Amino acid sequence: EEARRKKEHEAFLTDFTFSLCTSIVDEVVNESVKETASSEIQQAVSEKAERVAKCTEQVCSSLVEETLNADIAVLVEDVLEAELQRIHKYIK
Amino acid sequence: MSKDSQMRAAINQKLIEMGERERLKELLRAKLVECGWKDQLKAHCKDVIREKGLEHVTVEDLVTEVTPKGRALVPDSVKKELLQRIRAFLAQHATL
Amino acid sequence: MSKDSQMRAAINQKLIEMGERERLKELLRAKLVECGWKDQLKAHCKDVIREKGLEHVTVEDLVTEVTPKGRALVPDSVKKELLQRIRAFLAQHATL
Repeated sequence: EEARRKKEHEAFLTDFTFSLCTSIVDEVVNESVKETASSEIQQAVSEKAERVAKCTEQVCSSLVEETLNADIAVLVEDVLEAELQRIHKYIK
Repeated sequence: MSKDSQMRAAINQKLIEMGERERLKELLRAKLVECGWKDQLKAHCKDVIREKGLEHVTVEDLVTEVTPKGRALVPDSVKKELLQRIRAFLAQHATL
Repeated sequence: MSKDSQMRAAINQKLIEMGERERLKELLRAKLVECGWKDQLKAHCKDVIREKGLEHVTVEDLVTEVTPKGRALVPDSVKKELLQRIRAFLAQHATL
């Protein structure tokens, strides 16, 4: 009877050990996955916000640059033209 | 409640009371970092976000997507170590 | 194409599609006149012509000469206003 009880208890412990192990693995995996998924999404959101901010600044700079290049060229032509006209008038 | 479930409940209760359950979880967490599981999980999350596009993924979607891989990636050696530690604890506290 | 250049292309595309890019350029031009940028740059051109002599100056020379000052003379407040306007536009119209 004693030997049978001991054997039964051992079988119970083996079974208990395995199920405890599985339940701890599941719990930790679930918690870690949730935590990692949430922090990865958060990180991706911040990275994207940073990228949008940086690229918006770059687009703005290139727009300013483009406008200035065009306008400076026109302005220079106008000034030179005006100066030439002035000289011509003066010579005349 | 059967005798087995009563015993299970009692041991579980003791494990919690003695802080052993938390220690086992801590051990597992540390092992998962150490063996690179956590990095693999991060990389997998990044892949899924990249594939689906950030605007089409919620935390819940991502959890559903990566959990099976997360489970599969836990190394057998880590599970074995956990089993050993549980066995040792139970052997040490044979009266439980 | 890098992520940055993709993003810049997407922003530009949106600005062009809705005619906002042209409106922003017009706004910038108006601001430059308003703040005296145009007058200052004209005066600078005249100074350079006077210094070098009209016969020694080509359009290209003069452009090269005055461009750095032209850039430097754009008030930060004008650049900021433009940036704000782009940000507001994107917030309202774009899913980037």
